[in-house]
Amino acid sequence: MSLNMFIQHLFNAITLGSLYGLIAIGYTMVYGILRLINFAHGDIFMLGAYFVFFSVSLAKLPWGIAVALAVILSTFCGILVDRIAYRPLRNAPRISALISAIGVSFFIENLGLVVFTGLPRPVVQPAWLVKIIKVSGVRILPLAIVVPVVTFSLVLGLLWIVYKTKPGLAMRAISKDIETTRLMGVSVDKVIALTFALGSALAAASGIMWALRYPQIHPFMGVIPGFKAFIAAVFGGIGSIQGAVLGGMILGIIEIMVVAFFPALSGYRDAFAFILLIVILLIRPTGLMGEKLEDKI
Amino acid sequence: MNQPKAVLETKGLTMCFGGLTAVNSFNMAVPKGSIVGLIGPNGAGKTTVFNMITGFYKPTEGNIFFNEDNITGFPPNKVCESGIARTFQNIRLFSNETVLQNVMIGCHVRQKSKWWMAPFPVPSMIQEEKEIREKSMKLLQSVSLAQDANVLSSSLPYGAQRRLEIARALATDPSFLLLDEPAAGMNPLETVDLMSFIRRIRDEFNLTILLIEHDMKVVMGICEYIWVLDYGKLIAEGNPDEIQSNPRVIEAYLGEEYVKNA
Amino acid sequence: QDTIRIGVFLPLTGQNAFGGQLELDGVRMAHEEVAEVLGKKVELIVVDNKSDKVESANAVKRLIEKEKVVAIIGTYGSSLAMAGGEVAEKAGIPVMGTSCTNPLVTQGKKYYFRACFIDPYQGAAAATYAIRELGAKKAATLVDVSNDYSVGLAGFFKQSFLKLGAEIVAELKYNTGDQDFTAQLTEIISKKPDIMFIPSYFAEGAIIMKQAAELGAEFKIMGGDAMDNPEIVAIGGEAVEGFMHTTFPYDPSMTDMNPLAKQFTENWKKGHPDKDPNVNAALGYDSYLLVIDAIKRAGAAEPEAITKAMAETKDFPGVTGNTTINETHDAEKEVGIVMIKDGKKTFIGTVKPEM
Amino acid sequence: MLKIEELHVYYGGIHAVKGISLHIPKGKIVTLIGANGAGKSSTIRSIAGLVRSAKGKILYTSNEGVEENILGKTPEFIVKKGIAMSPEGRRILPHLTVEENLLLGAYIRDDKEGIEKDMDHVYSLFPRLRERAWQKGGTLSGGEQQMLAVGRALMSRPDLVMMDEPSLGLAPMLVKEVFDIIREINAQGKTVLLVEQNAFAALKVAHHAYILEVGSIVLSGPGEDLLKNPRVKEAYLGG
Amino acid sequence: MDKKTRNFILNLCGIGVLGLFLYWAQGNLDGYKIQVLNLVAVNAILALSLNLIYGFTGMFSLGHAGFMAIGAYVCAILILSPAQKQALWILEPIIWPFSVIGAPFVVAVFIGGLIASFFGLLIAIPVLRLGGDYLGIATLGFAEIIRVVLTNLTPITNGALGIKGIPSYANIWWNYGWLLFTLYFMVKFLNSNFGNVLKAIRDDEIAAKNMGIDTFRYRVISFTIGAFFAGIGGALMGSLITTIDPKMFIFLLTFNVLMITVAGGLGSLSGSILGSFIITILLEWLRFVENPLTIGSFEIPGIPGMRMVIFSLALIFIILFRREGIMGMREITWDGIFARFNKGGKTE
Ligand SMILES: Nc1ncnc2c1ncn2[C@@H]1O[C@H](COP(=O)(O)OP(=O)(O)OP(=O)(O)O)[C@@H](O)[C@H]1O
Ligand SMILES: Nc1ncnc2c1ncn2[C@@H]1O[C@H](COP(=O)(O)OP(=O)(O)OP(=O)(O)O)[C@@H](O)[C@H]1O
Ligand SMILES: [Mg+2]
Ligand SMILES: [Mg+2]
Repeated sequence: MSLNMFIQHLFNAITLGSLYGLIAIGYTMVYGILRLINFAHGDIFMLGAYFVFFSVSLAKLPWGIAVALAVILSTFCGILVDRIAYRPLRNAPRISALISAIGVSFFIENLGLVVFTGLPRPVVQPAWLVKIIKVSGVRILPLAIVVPVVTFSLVLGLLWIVYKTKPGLAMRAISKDIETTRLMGVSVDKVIALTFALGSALAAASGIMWALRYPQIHPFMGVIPGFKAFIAAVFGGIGSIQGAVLGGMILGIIEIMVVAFFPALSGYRDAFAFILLIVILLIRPTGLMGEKLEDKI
Repeated sequence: MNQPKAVLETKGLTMCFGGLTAVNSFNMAVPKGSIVGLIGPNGAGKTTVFNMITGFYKPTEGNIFFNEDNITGFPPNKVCESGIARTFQNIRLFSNETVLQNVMIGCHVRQKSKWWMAPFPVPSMIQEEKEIREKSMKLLQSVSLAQDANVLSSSLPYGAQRRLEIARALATDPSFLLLDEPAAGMNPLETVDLMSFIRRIRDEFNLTILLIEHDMKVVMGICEYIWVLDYGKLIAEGNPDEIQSNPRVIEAYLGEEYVKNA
Repeated sequence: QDTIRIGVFLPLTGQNAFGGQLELDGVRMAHEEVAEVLGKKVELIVVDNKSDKVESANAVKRLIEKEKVVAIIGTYGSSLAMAGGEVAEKAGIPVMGTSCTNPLVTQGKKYYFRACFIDPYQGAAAATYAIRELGAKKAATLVDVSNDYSVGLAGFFKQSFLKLGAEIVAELKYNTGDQDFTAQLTEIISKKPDIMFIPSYFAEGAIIMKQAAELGAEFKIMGGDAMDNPEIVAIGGEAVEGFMHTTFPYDPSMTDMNPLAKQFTENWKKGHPDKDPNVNAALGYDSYLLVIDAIKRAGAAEPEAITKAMAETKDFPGVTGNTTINETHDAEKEVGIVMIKDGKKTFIGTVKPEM
Repeated sequence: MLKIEELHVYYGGIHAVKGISLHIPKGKIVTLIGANGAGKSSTIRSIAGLVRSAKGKILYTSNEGVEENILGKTPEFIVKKGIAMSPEGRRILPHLTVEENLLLGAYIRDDKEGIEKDMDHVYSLFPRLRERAWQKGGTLSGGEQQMLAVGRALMSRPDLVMMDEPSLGLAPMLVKEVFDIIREINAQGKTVLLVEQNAFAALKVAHHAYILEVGSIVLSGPGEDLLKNPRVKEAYLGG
Repeated sequence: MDKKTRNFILNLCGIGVLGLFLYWAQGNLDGYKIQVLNLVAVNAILALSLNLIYGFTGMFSLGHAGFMAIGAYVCAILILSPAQKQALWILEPIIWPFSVIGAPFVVAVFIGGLIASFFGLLIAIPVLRLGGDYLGIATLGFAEIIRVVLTNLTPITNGALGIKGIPSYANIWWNYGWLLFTLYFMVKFLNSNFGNVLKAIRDDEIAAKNMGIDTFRYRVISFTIGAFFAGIGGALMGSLITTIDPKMFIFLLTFNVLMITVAGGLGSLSGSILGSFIITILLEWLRFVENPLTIGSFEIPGIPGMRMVIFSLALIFIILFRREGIMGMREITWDGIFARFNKGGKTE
């Protein structure tokens, strides 16, 4: 493989990886706090993409406003989902909330199908984002630079919120013991709503980025990226924000490099990712950066 | 020394957590058939010693001998098989199971039937299961919980839960029993009952008992020999009288007040 | 009985919903135009198979047992057709497949027919066209390994391409749902093929072409009938310019349309002002008419009779050309080639595959 | 400061608290004594807003002198009114450090300096905690966790502090210290509601005591009086 | 008559009644309804097997689709005739010995289960050291690996084309026969002290270890048995639907089983059966919402997607109002029924 080709692959990998990472942080946020695999995340992701599509293609709004609007609407949807489907189950077994999450996910997807129809829709890309830059034989999309930059700045922002602010402290407390956290005067429902708001805003942001990179949207577009990003989050140690991004990156790199180095095995690409996942978990049972917490006996 | 042979002996037992040495070169030898105590201030490393003996922690250094076998680093289930049972500082019952089932689970370690026999009508297994049930009921009677055999263990009051935990430990046919703060959360009256209960099971089941306790009435009342830990180090050992008058123990653990009241 | 009940099972939800919905539109349109046969009203019973095989078998079972239909139309997606076909076969109810192009669908079946040609035929047509008309000597394929249609068509393309003396230089794979094909494409580009064959669905196909363009691919790209969808240009933009695919001989851009096709196109535009017709709609339309034709010739709304009549279908004029059902129950039709020119689908002719 | 009238608590079919009434005057230490399962924790938890199935009235008079029924209010509302609690079983947040646990206790407050001062105060009460400030709560020993639970309850600067068995699992020296602390915070003007198994020590510090048996109050009176009561002596002080 | 004999007789009666019902159903219900009844049985087997792993032993496993796939493929390859196999593998011929091996249906199903359990064992040994959700993800990953391998291993599995025309031996008698077998096994196993041991591991693994239980060993056993029955369920499912392909076994299939198990009640065998009955029938019954509706002279066209919208709402409802599932951890037992009956009698 020529060096140029390798660099080309590397760029492809970083773009894909940071997209996975971006989706993964949303999973990790909610999981870190509620220990809930929020299956609806991939669907909010889809909604975000649709909202932008409608505002840009149909309502002809400028991009900036469309994105802001889409993020706000998706955030609202996320809070609504929490209010209706998760909040009543705060004291229930965790699996009940998980089933509710699966239900919500089915609901949004199929409602999407009813409302948007199953037809894939094209997304218009702003020209400057897709204008190829050629650097000595390597072809780079501006988007391939924008995505990682956005991902990393969001990570920094989130880390700040979670580790340096009071609601962040409350979030971390809630993840282990809701009742006690309440006893400390924390309005748990508000903090959780905030978590969902953040998570959904992230989902919408990643949905929009995704649609810009792969400009075709349909009601089930969130399922596979969501699934993979969740795996990436586990990879990195679910609950850890840095871990999610790291996991996303690794997943992106594996997906691209497996094909690059073993083109004959491209059909087995997903298997490689999962084998690596299992191996990593066997070596580090809580993922790469997940915190290990033993019960004191 | 003319002591009876030690059933349990630790030699240079050490446990480090990161930079913290929770237990430091701890030696003890527990004579067979005795009731002995391990005391010390909070965080001294008592529970950690229990966790090492029962295989939940692997000692950083040192060895544990049980009936002269080196059991250091055995997994908990092997330790139990060899005849050591314990209770926990925070009660750990099988909360979705009935009181009787909790005890029956304790019997499993001595069960001879194999799991794959379960679907078939193997007479030896049917017989054994019947015996387990009877043995468990008997144990429940001896801790006066027989009338609650079929209620969920989590709905028992606190004191009863403690007794159930002991019954469950006894179901594994131990020769050595470790009790971690058995009197915690009991009022003085209940504590008195507990003391006679501990003596009774020692005699009835031929046990050696090592207990951790902060209630000095219990410790001084039933322990024949006591070890005192502070910051992971053994600072004193001896019989209750010696311990009560040991100035280091008073300074580190009992406090002047205690001596005044005693 | 005063009505004739015809069942329709199509993927109206799930992954294949876009194709199923278009076909249903076609079926409905035909039903509106020809609502009676043998003097009785025709009643359509539509069941969704949710792009899921279990559901597909259920759907057919339900149509037969509960709705007591005499004939069935469907479906988009060969694996769905196979699952449903087993059931219909056992019950002895004739089925007219819309766009299930895998040979296995009708293989060994007495009651399954289809209004479309089959993949070996189509694959051979693509290979023939690539070599004879485009002068290709080296081809690469990019296949959805988890999709039976894609794997099948690619396999037949490869067989014919090799048979005609050309070379396959790269065979890359992806999985349904993948959106990033950059690694595969970078690899293919490095092998410098003359043409890349992508037997994918149109949305994925458009994305593949877009990424290929971004990566500077210079080869020509060809696809199969599943690429036939008006949205392909909207999604792919400039990247799909020059793309060619095989299809059934119908496209709204055809210049020499047969009268039926012309009429179909006009009527469609009346009924669906916001959607262009495509070949799936046309196949849905034709399938319905083929069933009605068989009933008419059978002279009775009776499954065995209809089956017999279906098998004898010869030169039935349809939107997608004249249809003859051969002994393997496939429609013998010409294979059309469509090219994207100036952002428009343009029908550029037909091929006769060299098998 | 707090008046409970006819409080009932049910858990499914179990009637755990059967219409008790009690009074906690401002600035006093009141203790609740009773055997296992008598309903002490249930009472305290009802005040804190943690029991959903409670009936009756819990009237709280805040410092501003407004009386209000706080039964059925959320725990966070009640904390903001000035009631804090150190719960049974400690309930330390295992993955937060000791310091973060304390900060969480001060969640409703915004005065940074005040918080820091109170934190120092807690550390001076329990020097052991200062040594462990960066350790995760979950790895503390039982007694260390108990200290943290008590310290955390003080961090919200409550007017009424409720403690459920604060001496549980503490070394004898510390037990004494905890009761000293209770006296001390009471001297600072805080009202204390104390649930204890160590009836002797509790009755000694308490201004007023209630004895609870299977969900009902059977006896009440000043702590010193009850200490001498033969019935109490027999049942709770071990003869 | 003591309780034991009474229950034994009642159980026999119960089986008799079921037999009569199935006999009646076969003669009087249409094929569609029978298909639904068959699905109920197969789903119940799957739910029971997942319940053993998750509900009774507390291992969050999402590998069911993988085990089902193994069972289904093994069984299908065994019951297809060599000639059929030759005709089916159109892209690449099927390789020896798979091209010629064959077995009668019962044996094929059983072998399907055995091979699934073999893979279960294989994956269990490394992976069951993980806990909680990590275990779930690892097993999910394992199932996906199985699927990818099935997709790519064309000479054995026919790749994406799948296997069609599987002989539909899985009639109502076989399906319910296997269901009874599964149920019998589970009841016997879980009611023995070994059942208690599994539940102990679920409730508190540390305490279980302390009771001398080799928790790892029992987790492996439970997981392997669960995989066995999942394989059986998959094998029956394949023969019931008559076509299989790798795509059928995506993770959503596992979610389906999980949904049934949780909605029925984790840790309740009767819950699993009830759950499978309710969810399977609900899913089928809801088809009506997508049929066009005629009210008077109005025709409301069916809205595609509506069925799953309503289904998901129903699912959320069930879980919101019965958060521990329909049965929770309770079981329907003869003793329970009699107790209720007597109580009812007394109050009157
Ligand atoms: N898993 C662990 N990780 C880190 N530190 C630990 C761990 N377990 C215990 N420790 C520390 O080791 C020391 C000894 O703890 P241990 O539980 O043995 O105390 P103890 O003597 O039982 O005290 P108490 O009487 O309060 O229960 C404590 O300071 C505790 O914080
Ligand atoms: N969550 C619950 N569910 C069911 N029953 C409960 C629950 N909490 C408490 N109970 C029951 O209510 C009764 C009173 O319990 P409570 O915890 O208030 O007693 P307590 O006086 O604090 O006892 P202890 O000294 O053991 O702490 C007991 O019988 C107990 O079993
Ligand atoms: Mg301890
Ligand atoms: Mg209490």
